[in-house]
Amino acid sequence: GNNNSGKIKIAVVTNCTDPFWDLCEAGAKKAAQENDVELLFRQPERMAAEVQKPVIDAWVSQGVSGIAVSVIDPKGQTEDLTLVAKKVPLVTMDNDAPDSGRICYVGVDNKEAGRAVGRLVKKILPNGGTIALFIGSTTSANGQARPAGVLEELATPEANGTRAKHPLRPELEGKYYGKYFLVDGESKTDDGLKERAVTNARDMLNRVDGVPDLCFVGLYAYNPPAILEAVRARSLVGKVKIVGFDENPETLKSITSGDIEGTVVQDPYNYGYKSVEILAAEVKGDRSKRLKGSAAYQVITKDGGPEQDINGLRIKFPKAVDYERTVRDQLKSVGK
Amino acid sequence: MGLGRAPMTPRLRANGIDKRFPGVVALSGVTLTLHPAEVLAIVGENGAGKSTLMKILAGVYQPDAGSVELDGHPVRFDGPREATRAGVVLIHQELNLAENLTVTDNLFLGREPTTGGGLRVLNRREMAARATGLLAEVGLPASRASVRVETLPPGEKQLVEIARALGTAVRVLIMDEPTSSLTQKETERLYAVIDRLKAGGVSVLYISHRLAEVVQCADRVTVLRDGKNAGELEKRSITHDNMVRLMVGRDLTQFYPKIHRPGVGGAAVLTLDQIRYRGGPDAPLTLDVRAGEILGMAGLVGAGRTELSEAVFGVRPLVSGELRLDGLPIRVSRPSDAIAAGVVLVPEDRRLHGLVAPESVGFNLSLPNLDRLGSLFGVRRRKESDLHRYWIDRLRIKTPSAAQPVGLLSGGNQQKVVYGKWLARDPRVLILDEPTRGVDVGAKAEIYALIDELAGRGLAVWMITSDMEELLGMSDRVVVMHEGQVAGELSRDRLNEEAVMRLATGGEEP
Amino acid sequence: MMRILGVLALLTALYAGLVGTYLDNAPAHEPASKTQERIQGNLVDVANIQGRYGVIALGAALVIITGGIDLSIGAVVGCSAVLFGVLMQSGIHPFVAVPLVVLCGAVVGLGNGLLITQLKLQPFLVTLCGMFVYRGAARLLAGTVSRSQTIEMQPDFSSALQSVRYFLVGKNIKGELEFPAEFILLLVLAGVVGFFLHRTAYGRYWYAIGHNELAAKYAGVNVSRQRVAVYVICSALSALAGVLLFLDMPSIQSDSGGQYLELYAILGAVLGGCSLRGGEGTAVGMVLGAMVLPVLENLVSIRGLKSDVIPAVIGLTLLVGTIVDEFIRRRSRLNR
Amino acid sequence: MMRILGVLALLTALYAGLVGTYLDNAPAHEPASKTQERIQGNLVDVANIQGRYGVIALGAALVIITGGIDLSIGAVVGCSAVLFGVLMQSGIHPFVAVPLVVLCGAVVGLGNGLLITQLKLQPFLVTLCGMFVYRGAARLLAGTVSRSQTIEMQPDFSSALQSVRYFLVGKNIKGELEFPAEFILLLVLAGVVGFFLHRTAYGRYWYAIGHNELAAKYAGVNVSRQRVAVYVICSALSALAGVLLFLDMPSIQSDSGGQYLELYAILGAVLGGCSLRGGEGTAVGMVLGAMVLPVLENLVSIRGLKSDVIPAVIGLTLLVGTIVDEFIRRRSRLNR
Ligand SMILES: Nc1ncnc2c1ncn2[C@@H]1O[C@H](COP(=O)(O)OP(=O)(O)OP(=O)(O)O)[C@@H](O)[C@H]1O
Ligand SMILES: Nc1ncnc2c1ncn2[C@@H]1O[C@H](COP(=O)(O)OP(=O)(O)OP(=O)(O)O)[C@@H](O)[C@H]1O
Ligand SMILES: [Mg+2]
Ligand SMILES: [Mg+2]
Repeated sequence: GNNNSGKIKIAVVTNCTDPFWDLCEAGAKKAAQENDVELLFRQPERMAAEVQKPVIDAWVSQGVSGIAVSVIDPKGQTEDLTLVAKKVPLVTMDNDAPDSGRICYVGVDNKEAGRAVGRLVKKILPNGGTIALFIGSTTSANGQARPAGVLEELATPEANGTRAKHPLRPELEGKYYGKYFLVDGESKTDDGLKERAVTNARDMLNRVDGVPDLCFVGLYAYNPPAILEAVRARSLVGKVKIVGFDENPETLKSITSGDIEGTVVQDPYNYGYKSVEILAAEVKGDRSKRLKGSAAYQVITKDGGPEQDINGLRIKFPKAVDYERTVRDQLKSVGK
Repeated sequence: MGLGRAPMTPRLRANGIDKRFPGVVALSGVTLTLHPAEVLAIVGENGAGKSTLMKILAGVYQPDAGSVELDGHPVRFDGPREATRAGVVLIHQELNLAENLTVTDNLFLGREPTTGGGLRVLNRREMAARATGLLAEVGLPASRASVRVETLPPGEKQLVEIARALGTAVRVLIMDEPTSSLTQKETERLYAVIDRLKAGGVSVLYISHRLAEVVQCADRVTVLRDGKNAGELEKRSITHDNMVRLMVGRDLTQFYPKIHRPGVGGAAVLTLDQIRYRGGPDAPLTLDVRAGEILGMAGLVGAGRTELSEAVFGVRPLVSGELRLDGLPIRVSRPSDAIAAGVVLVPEDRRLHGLVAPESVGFNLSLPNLDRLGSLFGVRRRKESDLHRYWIDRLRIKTPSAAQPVGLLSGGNQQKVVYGKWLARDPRVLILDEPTRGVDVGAKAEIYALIDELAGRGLAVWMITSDMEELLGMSDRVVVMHEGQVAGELSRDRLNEEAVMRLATGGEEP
Repeated sequence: MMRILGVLALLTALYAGLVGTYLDNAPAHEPASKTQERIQGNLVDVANIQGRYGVIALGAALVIITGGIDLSIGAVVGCSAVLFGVLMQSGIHPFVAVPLVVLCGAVVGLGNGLLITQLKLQPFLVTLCGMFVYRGAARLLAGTVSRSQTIEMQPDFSSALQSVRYFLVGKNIKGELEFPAEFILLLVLAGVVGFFLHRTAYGRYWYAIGHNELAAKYAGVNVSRQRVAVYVICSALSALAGVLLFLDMPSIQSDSGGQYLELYAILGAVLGGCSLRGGEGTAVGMVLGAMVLPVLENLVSIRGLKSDVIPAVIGLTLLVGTIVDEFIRRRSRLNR
Repeated sequence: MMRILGVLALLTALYAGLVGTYLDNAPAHEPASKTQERIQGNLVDVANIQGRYGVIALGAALVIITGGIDLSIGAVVGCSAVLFGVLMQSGIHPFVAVPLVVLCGAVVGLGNGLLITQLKLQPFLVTLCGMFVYRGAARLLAGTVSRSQTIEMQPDFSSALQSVRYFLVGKNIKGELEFPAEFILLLVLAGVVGFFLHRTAYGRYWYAIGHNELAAKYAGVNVSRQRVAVYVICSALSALAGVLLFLDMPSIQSDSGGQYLELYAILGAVLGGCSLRGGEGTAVGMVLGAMVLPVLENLVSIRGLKSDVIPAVIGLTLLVGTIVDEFIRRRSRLNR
C-alpha cells in the first residue's frame, strides 16, 4: 500500500520544459495543498505532441481523477483529447482545444495577447517603422497565434501583408503590415535553441544596421532577453526597441531598467492554480469553479497604467517592479 | 663455436608454465632455458604454443601456473611495458605498428626521447639521428624514416618492427617468425644483426617454420609439441630431420612432392595481356598461367608481385590491357568477378584480407561459397556443415569445432582455413601469395601435396613466394619480377638460387 | 546469447517495477480484475510505442552491424510523416501513399548509401548532413500535418485512412487502441530481418563487412552493394515509422517530428547487443533492446517522478543496465 | 595537409559570400569605411561564436583521434554553465568558480573515461547515458541561471564577474562586444592542444591508440590512462565552454543549455580532418573545421533566407563541402 493511495490524483501536463511552467507548477502545488489532492506535474522534454501523448496516456491509464493539458496542436489533438475527456475530467490550459469535450479552458487567447503586443509596438512607434519577429517555432498553436495577433493588430487599418522592399535598404525584402515593415515577412525561428535566439537577433541587427525606428519583438519567453543581449553587444540599447511576451525574470528586470519596452504576460501561476482547483472540485461533483471564456492577459511596462476593458476583457497594466516581485514569490514555492 | 661454455645463471628461465584459453590448453608444464649471448630457436607445429609462450615471457599474458626467472631472479611482468624495461622485447608474429604514423614515430613509440620533463616534448633531432642508424642496421634506406608505415610493403614493415626492437636496451630479444614475409636477402641481413647482438651479449629467442634458417643460425633448439616440451637439440644435432622428428613425432620423408605432370606447358588458362594497373609501372606486362602447372613468381620485397596479383583479382583497377581466361577476355572490376571466373587468391596478409577473424571457422569457410550452399535466400544448413566437416578433415585444421572463432586458431591453421574456403569452390586458377607464411613443416608438406595434386588435376597455380626453398622445390616454371616488371623466366631445368637472385636484383638472364 | 541476458534482466526489472507500481497505487476498493485491466491497457500502450521504436531500431541495427551509422533516422521519420500527410492532402489515396512514402525513404537511403560507398564519405558525416537536409525538406513540405487536418481536406479518404490506421496502429474509428498493432508489425519485421540476418547469405555478408570489410571484399562480397542495401533498408524502415507516427500521433510538427529518434534507435540496437564496431547483433536482441526505453519512460511517468529528475533517472538506469549486461557477458565468457 | 585544403576552400567560399553580401547590400551613399566597419563588426560576432564551438571541437577531436566519441559534450556544457551560476550564487568567488567548474568537468570526463576503459563499455553508450545524466544533473541544480540573477544575489562579485567576462568573452560592462575574446581563447587552446598533439609523446600515443590500440599497448603505452586523459580533457574543455556560454548568454536554461553542441563539435572536428575511425586530425584543422558552422549560419541569416529553408541549405552546404574536400584529397593522393 502506498501512503498516497487514498488521495485523489490530479495531473498537469505542460507542452514543454520552461521556467514559465515552473510558475505554473508553483500554482498547481498551492492548489493541490489547499484541496488536499496529490499532484502529478510533468513538463515534457520537447514541445511535440509525440512526446506529450505517451505521458497523458500513461496517467489516464493509471487512473488519475482529473488532468489538465497544455495543447500543442488543437486541431490534431482534438480526437485524442476527446478520448481522454471521456475517461477523466479534462481541462485545457495555456492553449485550447475547444471541441475536445474538455470541461473548460484556463488561459489567455494567444491571438488576443498577440494583439496586445501589437498595440505596444504601435505605441512605441506611432509613425510606423521596421520590425522583426522572433519566436521558437511556428508549428505549435501558440507559435501561430501570437505572430498572427501581432500582425493583425499592426495591419489594421491599412496594408495587410503587402510584399515590398524596404524603402531605405532595398535589399531587405519584407511585408508591410499597416505602417510597419516586417523584415523577411515572417517570424525568425530558433527551434527552441536559446543560443540561436541570440544569433538570430544579432544577425538581424547587422542587416538592419542604420535603419531608424526599429522594434524587435520576441514572442517566446526567452526571446526578449536574447534580443537584448544582441542589442547590448552592438551598443544599440534604446535605439532598437524591444517588446516581449511572457514573464521571463530577465525581461521583467530589463523593463524596470528601461532596456525593454514592455511585455504581455499570461500569469501561468494561475493556470496551474485554477486547473487543479477546478479539477479537484470536479471530482467532488462541484462544477462551480469552471471558467467561462479565456482569461485576461496583463501588459507589463515600466510605469504601468490603469486597468482597461479591451475586447471584452478586463486588462491590467501592472508595473514591472511589482509584477517581478509577485513572480519571485510564486517561484519560491517550487524552490527555483 | 666459442659459446659452448656453461654459463653460471641462465639469462632467462621458464619453469612449468601452464596456460589455458577457453576450450584450449595452450601450454602445460613447459620449461625453457636461455643462456646469455645465445640464439635459442623454438620450433613446433602450428598451435604448439610457441607464440603463447613468448607472450608469457614478454608480459603480454600471465601464466596460469609456473614461474619465469630473469638472471636468476623471479620476475612477473604485468605488461609489455615492464618487460621492455627489464630488457625483454618481443617482436610479435603479427605486425603491430601504428600505421598512421611515420617509421620514425613507430621506432620510438612508447619510449620517445623527450625533453621538458612531464611535458614529454619530443626530441626530434635525436629521434631522426637514431632512426637513421636503426634503419641502416636492418638495411632500410634512411629515406624511409619519414614515410607513413601504411605505405610500406609487409616485408619492410617487418623490418621496421625489428629495427624498433633493436632500439631498446634489449637483453632478451624474442622474434616470433620474423622472416615469414622476408626474402632471402633481408633474412641474411637479419642473421648479421643477430650475430652482432650476440656478440654484444644479447640472448635471442627465434621462432621460425623455415627450418633451414634454424639450422643456419640457432645455437640450440627447443621443440614444443601440443603445448609440452618435446625435446632439445644442441648445436651439432640441429638438422632438418631431427627437428621434424621431434615436432611431428614421425619422419617426414617426401617433403616436396615431385609428381610427374604431363600437363606442364599445356594451354594457357589465364593470360595477362599487356596489362597496366593503377599505381603500377608504366610499361605493360604480359604473362601466361598454364593449366596443370605451378608457376612460381619470385622477386625482392616490394617488387610488385602482390600488386600484380591484386590487379588480376580485381582489387586494383586495370588501366589498359586485357585479361583472358581460356583465351576469352574477361572483365574483372572487383574480386567477385574474378571469383565467378574461377580465379581465386590466397592473400599475403591473412588477418587483413583473408579472414573475418572474430567469426567462426565455419563462417569463413562458407563465406565465398554461399551461392553454392542452396540459394542466397536460404543457406542449407546440412550442406554447409558437410562442407565444414569435409574441409576441416581434409586440411587437418586443428580446431575444437567449426564454431571456433578463426582468430583464435594458430597461424598455420588460419592459413589452412583460407585454403579451405577457396578450394571448396573448385577454382580454375589459384593465386597464392606467400602460400605457407607461418605454416609449420607438417602442414606445409600437406599443403604442398595438396597444391601438387590439384595442379596434377589441371588447376593452374600461380605461386608468389619469398621462400627460396619453396620456390625451388615446388615450381614448374619461375617468373622473376623486378620493379613491377617481368625480369626473366626460368624453366625447371635452368632453375637455381643464383639465377633467381640475379634476375631479382635487376641482373641479366644467364 | 549472453548479449541477450543482460537486456532481458533489465527489461524484467522494469516490467516488475511497472506492475508493482500499479498494484501499490491501486485504489483500496478496486477489484483485482479492474487493476489487471488497467495494467494490461498500459502495457498495450507501451507495446505500441515499443513497436515503433523497434522498427527504427531494426534499421539502425542493420547499419550498425555493417559497421556504419545513420544519424538521419529521426529526420527521415519526421520528414516521412509530413510527406505522408502532404501526399494524402494533395489527393493521393492512403493505400498508395503508404508504399510511396516507404519508397521515398528507400530513395533517401540510396542517397546516403551511394554517398558513403561511392564517394567514400564518412557515414557519420553524411547522415549528419542528411539530418539537416531531411529536416529541412520536412519544413519545406509543411508546417504541421495531422490526421484530422487531412480528413478535413480529403473527406473521401476517411475510411481508407481509418483502416490503414487500424491495421498499422491498432486504433479503431474512435481512436481507441484495440491491440498493439505496431508491436505486431515489429515482430513481423523482426522476423523478416532475422531471417535475412541469420538464415541467408546476405546476413553473412553484413556480419563479414562489419568485422572486416577488406576480407569480405576479397571473399567476393560486393561490399558497396551490401552497404547501400543496408542504408536503403534502414531509411525505408524509418519512413515506415514515419507513417506509423502520423497514424498514431495527434499531429506532427515538421520542425520537431521524430527528433532524437536516431539516438533512441541506436540506443535500442546497442542495448540489444549490437556493437558500434560492427559485426555483432541479433534480431531478437534488437527487439528486446528497443523495448527498454519506452517501458522505462512509462515507468518514470507512472511513478510521477518530477520532470527534473527524469533525465537523470533514465540515464542512470540505462548505464546500470549496460554495466550489468557487461558483467553477465564477461562472466559467461570466463565460464565457457 | 590536404585534409585542410578542403575545409579552407569551404571557409573561403563562405567568407567571400559573407563579404560579398555586405558589399552588395551596402546602401548607395554609404562610405566604404562604414561598410568595412559593419563587416568587421559582424566578423567579430561570428568569431566569438566560432571560438566557443572551437573549444569543444578541440575536445571532441582529441577523443575522436583516439578512436572514441563523446556524445555528452552538449550536456556537460549546459550542466557546467548552470553549475557556474549556482556556485557563484552560493557565494563562491568567480575567480574560484571558473577553475572549479573546469575541474568538475574533468571529473565528469574521468567518470566517462573510467567506465569506458575499466568496465570496457562502448564510448557511444556511456556518453549517451552521460548525456541524459548530466542534463539531469543540470536540471536538479537549478532551472535557470543568469548573470544578472547572480549579481543580484551576490552584488560583491559584480566587478570580478565583469572582468572574467571581459577576458573570456570580450564584452565590456555595458555588454558591448569589444573583441572576439572567445576566438582568441580558442587560438591559445588550439596552440596548447597542437603542441601536445604534434610535439609531445602524448600526441603520438593518441594517434597510435586511435589507429591500432593493440600496437600501442604492445609498444608499452598505457592505453587506458591515455584514453581517460583524453576524455578528461574533452569534458574539461566542455566545462570551459559552459563557462563561456554562461558569460555570453543572457541566461541559461538547464533543460536546453548547450543542446546539440556535441553534434556540432563532432561535425567541426570531422570537417577539420578527423576521421571517426581514429588516428587522424590536426590542431589547425580542428580550428578551421569549427569555424565553418557559425559562419555558415551567419551567412544564411544575413542573406535573409526563410527559416524553413535554412536547415536544408546548411545540410547541403556541409555535404557539398565534404564532397569537395574528399575530391581534393583524392586528387592529391593521385598526384603524390
Ligand atoms: N587468445 C587466445 N584465445 C584462445 N585460444 C588461443 C588464444 N591464443 C592462442 N590460442 C590457442 O592456443 C594454442 C597455441 O597457440 P599459439 O599461437 O601459441 O601457437 P603457435 O605455436 O604460435 O602456432 P603458429 O606456429 O601457428 O604461430 C592454439 O591452439 C591456439 O588456437
Ligand atoms: N620503395 C618503396 N617505397 C614506398 N612504397 C613501396 C616501395 N616499394 C614498394 N612499395 C609499396 O609496396 C607495394 C608493392 O609491393 P608488393 O607488396 O606488391 O611487392 P611484393 O613483391 O609482393 O613484395 P612482398 O614480398 O613484400 O609482398 C605497394 O603498396 C607499394 O606502394
Ligand atoms: Mg605463433
Ligand atoms: Mg607481396
